[in-house]
This record gives sequence, structure tokens and C-alpha cells, in this order.
Amino acid sequence: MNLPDWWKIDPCEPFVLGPREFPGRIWTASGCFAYGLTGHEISSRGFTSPYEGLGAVVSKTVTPMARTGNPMPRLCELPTGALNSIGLENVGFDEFLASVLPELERRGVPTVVSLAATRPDEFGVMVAALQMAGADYEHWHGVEINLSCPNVAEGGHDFGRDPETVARCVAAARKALPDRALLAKLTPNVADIASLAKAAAESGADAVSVINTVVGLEVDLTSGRPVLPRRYGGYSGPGVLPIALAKVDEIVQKAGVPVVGVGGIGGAQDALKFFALGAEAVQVGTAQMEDPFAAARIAADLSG
Amino acid sequence: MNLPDWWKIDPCEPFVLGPREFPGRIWTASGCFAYGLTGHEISSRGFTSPYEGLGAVVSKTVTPMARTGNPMPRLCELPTGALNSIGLENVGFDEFLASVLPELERRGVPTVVSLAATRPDEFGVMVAALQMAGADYEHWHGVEINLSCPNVAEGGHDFGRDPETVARCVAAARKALPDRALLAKLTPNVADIASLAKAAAESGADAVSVINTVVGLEVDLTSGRPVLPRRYGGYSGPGVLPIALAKVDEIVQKAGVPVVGVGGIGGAQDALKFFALGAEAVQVGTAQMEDPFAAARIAADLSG
Amino acid sequence: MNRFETIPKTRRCQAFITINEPVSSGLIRLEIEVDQEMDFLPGQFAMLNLMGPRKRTFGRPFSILACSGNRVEFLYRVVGGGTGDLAGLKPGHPLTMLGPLGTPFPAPVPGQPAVLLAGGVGLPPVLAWWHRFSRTDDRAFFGARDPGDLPWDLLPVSWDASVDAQGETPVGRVAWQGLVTELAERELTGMDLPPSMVLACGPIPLLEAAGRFAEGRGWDCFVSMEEHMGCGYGACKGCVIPIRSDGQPEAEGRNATCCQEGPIFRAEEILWKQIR
Amino acid sequence: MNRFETIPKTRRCQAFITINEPVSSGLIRLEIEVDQEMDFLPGQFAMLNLMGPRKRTFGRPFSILACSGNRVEFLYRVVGGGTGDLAGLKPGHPLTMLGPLGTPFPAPVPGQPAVLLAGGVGLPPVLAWWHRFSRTDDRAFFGARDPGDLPWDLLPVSWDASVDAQGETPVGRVAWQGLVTELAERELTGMDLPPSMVLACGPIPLLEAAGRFAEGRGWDCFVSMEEHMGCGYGACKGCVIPIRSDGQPEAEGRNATCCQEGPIFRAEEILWKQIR
Ligand SMILES: Cc1cc2nc3c(=O)[nH]c(=O)nc-3n(C[C@H](O)[C@H](O)[C@H](O)COP(=O)(O)OP(=O)(O)OC[C@H]3O[C@@H](n4cnc5c(N)ncnc54)[C@H](O)[C@@H]3O)c2cc1C
Ligand SMILES: Cc1cc2nc3c(=O)[nH]c(=O)nc-3n(C[C@H](O)[C@H](O)[C@H](O)COP(=O)(O)OP(=O)(O)OC[C@H]3O[C@@H](n4cnc5c(N)ncnc54)[C@H](O)[C@@H]3O)c2cc1C
Ligand SMILES: Cc1cc2nc3c(=O)[nH]c(=O)nc-3n(C[C@H](O)[C@H](O)[C@H](O)COP(=O)(O)O)c2cc1C
Ligand SMILES: Cc1cc2nc3c(=O)[nH]c(=O)nc-3n(C[C@H](O)[C@H](O)[C@H](O)COP(=O)(O)O)c2cc1C
Ligand code: FES
Ligand code: FES
Repeated sequence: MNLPDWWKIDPCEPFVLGPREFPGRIWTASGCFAYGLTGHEISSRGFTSPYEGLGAVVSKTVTPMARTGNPMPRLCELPTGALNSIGLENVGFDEFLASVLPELERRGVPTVVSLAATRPDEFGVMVAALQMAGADYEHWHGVEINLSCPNVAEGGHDFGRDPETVARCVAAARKALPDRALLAKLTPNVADIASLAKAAAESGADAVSVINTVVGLEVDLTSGRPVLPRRYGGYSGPGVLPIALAKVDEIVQKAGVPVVGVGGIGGAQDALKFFALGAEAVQVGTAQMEDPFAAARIAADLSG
Repeated sequence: MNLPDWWKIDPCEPFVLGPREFPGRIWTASGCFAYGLTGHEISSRGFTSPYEGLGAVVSKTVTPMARTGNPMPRLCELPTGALNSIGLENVGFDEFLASVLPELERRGVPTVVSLAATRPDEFGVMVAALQMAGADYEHWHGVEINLSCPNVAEGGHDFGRDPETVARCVAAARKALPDRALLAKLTPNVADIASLAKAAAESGADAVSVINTVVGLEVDLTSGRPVLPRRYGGYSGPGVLPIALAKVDEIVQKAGVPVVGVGGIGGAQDALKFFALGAEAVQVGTAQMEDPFAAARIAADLSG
Repeated sequence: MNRFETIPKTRRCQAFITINEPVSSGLIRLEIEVDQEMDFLPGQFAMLNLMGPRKRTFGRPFSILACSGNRVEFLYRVVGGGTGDLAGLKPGHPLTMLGPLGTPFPAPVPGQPAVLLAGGVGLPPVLAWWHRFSRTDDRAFFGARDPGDLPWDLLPVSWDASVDAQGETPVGRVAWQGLVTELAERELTGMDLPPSMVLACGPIPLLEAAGRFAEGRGWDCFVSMEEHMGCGYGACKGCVIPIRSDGQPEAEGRNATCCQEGPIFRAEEILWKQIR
Repeated sequence: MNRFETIPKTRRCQAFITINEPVSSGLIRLEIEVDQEMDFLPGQFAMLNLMGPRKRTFGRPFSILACSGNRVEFLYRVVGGGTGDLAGLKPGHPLTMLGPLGTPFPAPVPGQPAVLLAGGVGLPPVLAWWHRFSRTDDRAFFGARDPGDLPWDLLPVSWDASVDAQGETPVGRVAWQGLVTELAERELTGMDLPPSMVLACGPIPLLEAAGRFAEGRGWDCFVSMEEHMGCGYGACKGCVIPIRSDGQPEAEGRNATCCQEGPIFRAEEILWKQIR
């Protein structure tokens, strides 16, 4: 690949984010590569595994209790990406700690653990338990707190759209997480994302992950009704790239907070756009579903 | 075209919106068909003109004073649509009243006049002048107040993101507009568009036009800098369709306000999706730029 | 479920079309050449996606019919945009393949005859099992819309065919009119069969009927389930099927990924009432 | 600007490619068949867009080289995604055309010879003017990168050619090394020409030089401007060119739409310093 002149870094070299050194800058996004354990048996020409060159796998968001998620269909393909309404189906935090995290460590997968909760103090409790269980883990690099699931109906309140709530969640997590990186994943469905980023950074986040999915809807023409049972879904893929770039830029320009860019990355050129705006690292979501090697290919392409 | 069973209306039949009967439900969107006068000399097989079957042309937004707009480049094509940063270039309200509106009337173009201002009371002044000048006009059906230009920097304040400002603008316009339709065009770049719609309706808007463009950014890979001189542009086209559908649905479901749907409509099927969610009419923007007959074709396809 | 010693490794391949031709009024045979040697077990599938401007956000799942060396074969029906695009392409067109994926049908158990039931595009995994494993006492039944929809050249002569509506059949071959499960019922009832194993693939009503058919006899039944898929390899939780969690009452089922824990399930595991 | 009595009607057409073949190392000749009879005036352009999965948000502007009945001809160079896609297509591929659009070069004025200057893909409008209007005392100069880039078969023998770098030329034809405006300067200086009119199309530096060349002699000069376009028919204000507003000082220019008020402008109108 022809790399532009201004591109000087090797995204497969270690870099420091908060208290932690990550093995690289190309990550997979939460929810699009399971817990980081489904890719080990897959091969592709030129790669030993889908993990080659990855800086981190952000595991599927886990919640304090297991969740069965939303009714089917949960996915809706669009010409410009996809809508999802998985509904945070997950094994629950305890099971994750007991079975998943040890396996990630055993396999040496660089991991960022994604957590969601419905009250700020729950983040503190989960992170504290994680800190205990994973104290000696080498490959667990940090926590991403998911403040932005647009498709989980929680009595309609807009969790994560308010800077004060963001601050409280981040502060609770930070207190319990002395030596791993803390990221706050923000929703793009707000008027002023820079103020959310500022609130997160001021409360101790080392970086913000931007963006989670955009609220979207698709109509089934035959029935005239929304395709997804919950009407709305989270829009991701190529169609959200310009939105993600704008949100990242707003944060870099107005809040000066370190950013991990995510949204619409399908190839090395898309990733470069985030780096051009100042992102520290990037995450690959939807593209990783179609091709388990999407992030690995980007890492290879960008290391020249 | 195969039309679904639930589709019962003829979009080329007159329908009532507020105090006014419009000749049809398929309109062109503001800024994508100039002032509505550039299409008269164009022909296409099967159509007498691009105006055939149109319910209204929403004219390019005019401001109290003429504006030269933003520096070039002002457009950036994307795989999923486009970014624009025209910067509201327009001839100014006085010139519009003196030369453009009479010509629209003379040619019998069903017209909605789009207005923007920087203070609520300016809307009142402009609408009053319009009401005087156009008192006898038959083809002038209403006013759309543009509360949502994300690409005009006005000291950074978020004009049109606040329900109270929306209410004040709408109220000022309504007072001066007794017998034509009043529409408020809302920005999608907010967390809660339903409350904006509610504010607009409670202050006298007959409907809301949803959505204006979404804030987006594109990076030029060679330079590593944003393509548009003002960094951000307004994202439109196929990539915003799921977002527009979600915003329209939120308003219909939560605020029960009549909606004119706009965003990402490229063909009859896209338009049907808005009607399925309850839209009264739709507007065609970006697609009208590539094909001056885009809206006319949709009107023809949907009248069966 | 009977486990194989080794499940073939999943590969992400570049590929191109070598054959893309109708074999009946509704079925198209697709052969592709992939960039690695491949293997599969009957019942497994692959995600296919086009390269170039027709590439979709997600691949499309197709059961693997056959595979030898670098060649992989499928049978498909045009149902929407993705399969429509595919049908319009000529040999040489590039695509990507991720596969084999998912769980296979069980291997044959000595002394336990197999009854194979397939409907429409449910043919490939069942036919693949037949070609790999079938023994003289195994029986197969295949249902289609009408005789024109039956890919006669691919169907072993010993198979029994059923159709929804009659029409012309090739010389020497017949199709019975009715549901494929009714045909199996008719053919097998009264025969003194040892406990058998039913393997089925096709529309949901066929699978549910296959389950009832087996249950009535106390036989094992394995069905190949279909769900809309995003990733095909267990990464997205987009393709879940409600199944009975072990030892739990039916209402307390759990979600299984169709792509990873399936597509082959024991019929009795499935919570049929919760399937759309 | 000299006005024509009637400007041909703009049409939105379905079309398909009939010819798409290189005529030099850098130029491709495109002929399309449209669904209506077409006419145009030299200097006018059309917006072309592909149909099918390669359709772009916006069409791409191309000057019309020739037109007869339902056939329209263009010359283009591959510079990016849209032209790259176009170059890969075979006759039969469907596209859409909106045209003719914009202002034409002026018609010839009796007693006023024309000096035509073109560079690279600036050839079509100038060549179209030549074929439609040229008289014996008109002169034309065409510049390209090297002789291989010159579409010799299309160039009238009376034209003078210049190149940035030398190379082989066809038997009996020559190319002078240097800028095309320098060539014109060299050829015309010292000749006792009546007041002439300069028509130019090509890169901005060529157009600006053409303007200076004409200004120094007190001649009229018309240039064909390029800007990125969205609609091509004056609907979007996306393609503006800063021009002198009549009677205003230079700083107070106004924006003219390149697609509707242009692409042909008087060189002296353009505020060159404000052009990117
Ligand atoms: C494990 C498995 C094996 C399959 N094997 C075969 C096979 O061998 N031959 C064959 O013809 N078909 C098979 N199918 C069905 C096939 O995947 C669909 O027909 C195909 O995805 C339709 O794509 P489309 O773009 O044409 O349809 P569209 O309806 O336009 O697709 C829209 C979306 O719906 C999904 N979708 C639509 N129908 C189905 C379906 N029946 N099952 C799953 N997803 C669907 C598509 O994947 C896509 O995401 C299989 C499905 C599964 C899950
Ligand atoms: C009035 C006019 C007449 C033209 N006539 C010809 C001609 O006869 N032959 C020819 O080869 N070219 C001509 N051009 C230039 C041609 O339009 C561009 O080369 C073409 O748009 C490039 O498209 P792309 O997708 O390959 O490039 P990309 O760079 O991938 O396109 C990205 C965007 O930039 C725009 N763009 C890129 N370069 C130009 C340019 N030079 N001018 C305007 N827009 C540009 C494209 O339209 C598109 O919107 C003309 C331009 C104008 C304005
Ligand atoms: C199927 C699916 C599931 C997702 N699940 C999660 C999740 O559990 N937690 C989370 O923070 N983000 C989740 N996301 C959002 C992605 O991590 C990412 O922020 C978003 O999809 C935008 O990136 P993309 O365009 O590269 O997919 C999910 C996205 C998809 C498509
Ligand atoms: C080039 C361009 C100019 C626009 N100018 C205006 C404008 O002046 N006033 C306005 O209210 N909206 C303007 N819009 C927004 C459109 O009217 C429309 O709301 C938006 O583009 C989404 O619809 P679409 O996806 O169909 O284009 C403009 C859009 C484009 C692409
Ligand atoms: S399709 Fe993604 S988990 Fe099955
Ligand atoms: S390209 Fe739209 S006004 Fe010129």
C-alpha cells in the first residue's frame, strides 16, 4: 500500500496510553469480535491468526448480570452499513471473570475489558473485582466503560448523554483501577460530544473511544413496519465514517482529550483518517464481522 | 413499480397541511434545486419538466442579507453520500422578494420559501415582508424556517439545538403568517429531536421538516487534513437515510407532530419508508442534484 | 451430538467463480476456486461475499455441498439482493469465502440407519452427508415445489422425491405429490426399522415435522437451522436460536448462536414455539 | 460574451457506451448513445454518471467533443475513482447523461481571427469549436506532456503542437518543446494580425497565461474554467468561481457558478488570485 508522507508511526509498535503500554494501535471494537476467543482457529493466507499485529481486542460488553438480549432479528444489513439491536446479550460479569478473562490471558490476547452498568457505582464494584481477579494478568491492559448503548431500553433515560453521569461513572471506575488504562466509550447521539469527553478526562479517563453506534431505523417495505422489533438499532459501518471523523475531530480540537477512533473503518485508508486527526489508536467493528482478519490486515498495511 | 399493499394514497393528489392545500407530497429539499428556477429548460423522456408531479419546491435558504458563502471546495463526494459546506450563499432576502418569488409565481412553481436568520425576531420581520409581497400569490404555499445549518459558524452558538430558541423563532414567524403553512426544519445533531419538534408545534408550526444534514468530516489522505476548509460539512445522501428515518419516527412516536421527511431519499422505495412511519410529505435533496428529475420520478412511481 | 475427532480449520479465502449454472428451475450450482486447500464436514457452511462494488456489509451463509482440493461447491436459490447479484455473475468473478463454519451433522452410527429429509435449498448438507457416509440401509427423501425444481442430475436414484405440484419428470423417475415428511411417513411406516437417526434440512415446518416424526418413534433427530447472520463465526450474537438449557423448564431457554453452536441442532433442543 | 440565438435544450438521458478506447497514452475517447437526439455548442459540457453499483453521488463533468443524432463524444483522462471506473468499462455499459450544460465559447466574429489554445484534456471544447467554426485565418495550438500523449489522429494537420518532453512523433508531424502559450507567442509575434479572439481550455496556469497573452495585445480572451461540481445545472452553488462584479474593485468580486454562468468566462472577469 502507498502510505502518505505524513504517516511516520508503526501501529504495531508498543505505545503508552495512560498507565499502560499497549502492543499496538489497531484494535478490534467491542461486540464485533465476541470476547476475543472465536478467532483462534481461523487461518488466512499471509497471517498466522486474526490476532496478528493487533494492539488490543475490546471484549464484548459485559453487564453485572447475564443478559439474553433482544428478540430476533437483531441485525439489518443496509447499503451503507448495518443496524444492530443485539441488546447487550452477554454471559454476565461473574462468568466473564471466571471463564473468559483467564482464557484470554492464557492465549495471550491483549485485552481491553468492556463493561456496562446502569448505575455509576456498579462500575466501581465491577472494576474492583476485575482488579482483584486480574491483578497478575499480563495481557489485560485496561477497561472500556460503555456509556452509550442506544439499543438497550432502560426506562428511557439517556444514560451517558449527560456529562455529569459520565463523570460519575468514570470516577467510580478510575478509583478502582490504578494501573490499567481506563477508556470511556461515548455515544455520538448528542449535540456536544466534546463536553462528554472533557468530563470523562477530568474524572480520570485516559482516553475516550469514539464513536459507538448512531441511532438508526430501517423500514420493511412489505409490512410498512420497522425491521427491528425494538424499532431502532445502532447504525455502524461505512455510512458512519464521516460522522465518527467529525466527532473525533471535535474532541481533539475542543477538548484536547486522547481519542481511540472507531466507526466505519473498513481498511487502512479509513484508519489513517483517524490518525490524521490525532487519534492514538483505532478500533475495527463491523468490518471485523465480515472478515475476521480486517483489523490484522489494516495493521499489516499500515506498518508499511 | 410494485407498490406495497399498505400504500393507499396518491402523492400527486392535493393534501392539506396547516392552513394550506399543497398540490402533492413529493417535494424538493432546500439548497438542492436552487431557487426552483434552474430546471425549466431540462427535458427527459416521459416528463414534460422536472416539476411534473411535484408538491412543492423548497427554495434555497435566504438570509436577511446576501451571503457569499464558504470558500471552495464546498462539496466532497463520499462513497455513502456527500458533505457540503456551501455556507448559505444566497442573493439575500430583498433580492429574493424582488426577483425570485415573482418568477416562481409566474411560472406556477408550488413554492415553500426557506428562511434563515440569526435572531428569532428577524424571522418575524422577514415573514411579515413576505406576507405583504406575496399576499396575492397562488403558488406560494408556505415558509420553512431553517433552524439547523451546521456549517455556518455563528460564533459557535448552537442555533436551533435548544427547544426554547426554536419556540421563539417559530412563534415570531407564525404571528406574521396567518394563511400559509409554517414548517420548522430541524437539525439531527441533537440528543432529543422530539422535544425540538414539540416546541415547534406548540409555538405554531404546522409541521417539522426532518432532517437537515448531519455533521460530518472527510480527511484528504495526501495532506492528512480535512478536505473542507471549515473542517466540518453537512452529510447528506444514502448514508443518512437510516438516521433520518429514526429521527422522523422519534418525532411521530414521542411528539405526534406532523413531519415532512427528508434525508437520503434516492428513489420511490426510500420515500415509502418515510410514509410508512407517518410522514405527511417528503423532500428530495442530494438525489435531485445528480438527477433533476429525481423527485418527479418518485412522484410518478408512487402514483402507481 | 456425535463429535468428530477433528473439525476442519476455518479459512478466510479469496476465491473466484468457476461454475455458476442452473441445475433446476430454482436451484443454481456454484463452484468456486479458493486460495487454499479446503475440507469440510457435511452440515457445515461458508459465508460468501462478492468483491468489488457489489460487496455487502455481511457475507451470506450457504451450506457446503462438496469440496475437493481448492474447489468448493454450493447450491443456491435466488431470494433477494445478494443471491440475485450472485446469479448474474460469470466465471472469473472474484469473491471471498469464510469457511467451513459451524457444527456438522453427526457421523453415521453403526447399526443405526439414517433417514435423510431435505426440502428445497436444504438439499446441500443432506446430499453431502449422503455422498460421504451413506450405507445401503440409509433412506433419503427430498421435496421440491414441482418436478422442474428438482435437480434430477444431482439426486441419487435411490432417493425418493416429493413435490407440491405435479409436472413432467425425466424418463424413469417419479415424484410423489405431498409433503416430504408425509412421503417418509408413508414409506417407512410398517417397515421394521431398527432405531434410526433423522437428519433434516429445509424450511422450519419441515424441520419441526421431522422432529415430531423422530420423536414419535423415539429416534434421534438432527436439524439444520437457518437464521440471519452477520459474522458466521460467533463474533456478533446476531443469529441466535432459542434452545432448551439443560435441565431447565422450556420457558427458561437460552440463546444459542446458529453459526457457532449450530447450524446443526438436536430437534428436541429447539424451542420451536419461540422461533419466528 | 457573444450570445447564440438559441442554446440547445438540456436533456437528462439514459445512455450506453458505444466506444471507450485510448487515442493517446493519456486520453481516452468515449462515445455514448443517448435516448434522445442531442445538440450542443462548443464549450458546453455534460455530467456523466455510471448506472449500477458504481453509480456515484455526483456525475462528472466532461466537455462535449462532438455530437450527432443520438451519439455524443468525449475525450477524458483517468485522474481518480470516477474516471478510473469509466476506463474499465466495455461498450454496452449503461450510464446517465445530463447535458448539454453551461455557456459555450462565442461564435466566430467576422474579421476577427481566432487563436485557439488547449492543453491536455482541455482539447475537446477547443477542437469542437474548430470543427464547427474554423476559418482559414484561425490558428490552433495544443500542448501535451509528450508526443505519445498527443492524439495525433484527432488533431487537424494545421494545428501546432507543443510538448513538455520530446519523444517520437508520427512521420511528417512535429511537436515543439515548451509551453503551448510560448509556442503561440513565438508563432504569432511579429505577424501582422488583426485584433483576434483567444479561446483557451486547459490547466489554470495555461488559462491565466492565455489571458495575459490576449491582454498584452488588447484582444478578447475566453477561457473554459474547471471546478468541482455537484449538480452541473446551477442547483447547488457548489462550483463557484470568484469573478469581478461589474464596476466593482477587485476585492469585492462575486461568486459565479462555473456550471451555469460558465464554464466559459472572459479571462479578464476571473479573479485569478482567488483561485485555489
Ligand atoms: C447455515 C445456513 C445455510 C444456508 N445454506 C443455503 C444453501 O445452501 N443454499 C441457499 O440457497 N441458501 C442457503 N441459506 C440461506 C441463504 O443464506 C439466504 O438465502 C441468503 O442469505 C439470502 O441472501 P439475499 O441477499 O439474496 O437475501 P435478502 O433477503 O436480500 O438478504 C437480506 C439479509 O437477510 C439474510 N437472509 C435472507 N434470507 C435468509 C435465510 N433464509 N437464512 C439466513 N439469512 C437470510 C441475508 O443473509 C441478509 O443478511 C442458508 C442459510 C443458513 C443460515
Ligand atoms: C466544465 C468541465 C469540463 C471538463 N471536461 C473534461 C474533459 O473533457 N475531459 C476530462 O478528462 N476531464 C474533464 N474535466 C475534468 C473532469 O471532470 C475530472 O477529471 C473528473 O471529474 C474526475 O473525476 P474522478 O472521479 O476520476 O476524480 P476524483 O478526484 O476521484 O473525484 C473526486 C471529486 O472531485 C471532482 N474532480 C476531480 N478533478 C476534477 C477536475 N479537474 N475538475 C472538476 N472536478 C474534479 C470530481 O468530479 C469528484 O466530485 C472537466 C471538468 C469541468 C468542470
Ligand atoms: C453487532 C454489533 C455489536 C456491538 N456491540 C457492542 C458492545 O457490546 N459494546 C460496545 O461498546 N459497542 C458495541 N458495538 C459498537 C461497536 O463497537 C462500534 O463502536 C460501532 O459499531 C462503530 O464501529 P464500526 O462502524 O467499525 O462497526 C457493536 C456493534 C455491532 C455492529
Ligand atoms: C448542497 C446542499 C445544499 C443545501 N442547502 C440547504 C439550505 O440552504 N437550507 C436547508 O434548509 N437545507 C439545505 N440542505 C439540506 C437539504 O435540504 C437536506 O435537508 C439534506 O441534504 C438531507 O437530505 P438529502 O439526503 O436528500 O440530501 C442542503 C443540502 C445540500 C446537499
Ligand atoms: S452470525 Fe455472528 S454470532 Fe452468528
Ligand atoms: S455544480 Fe451545482 S451549482 Fe454548479
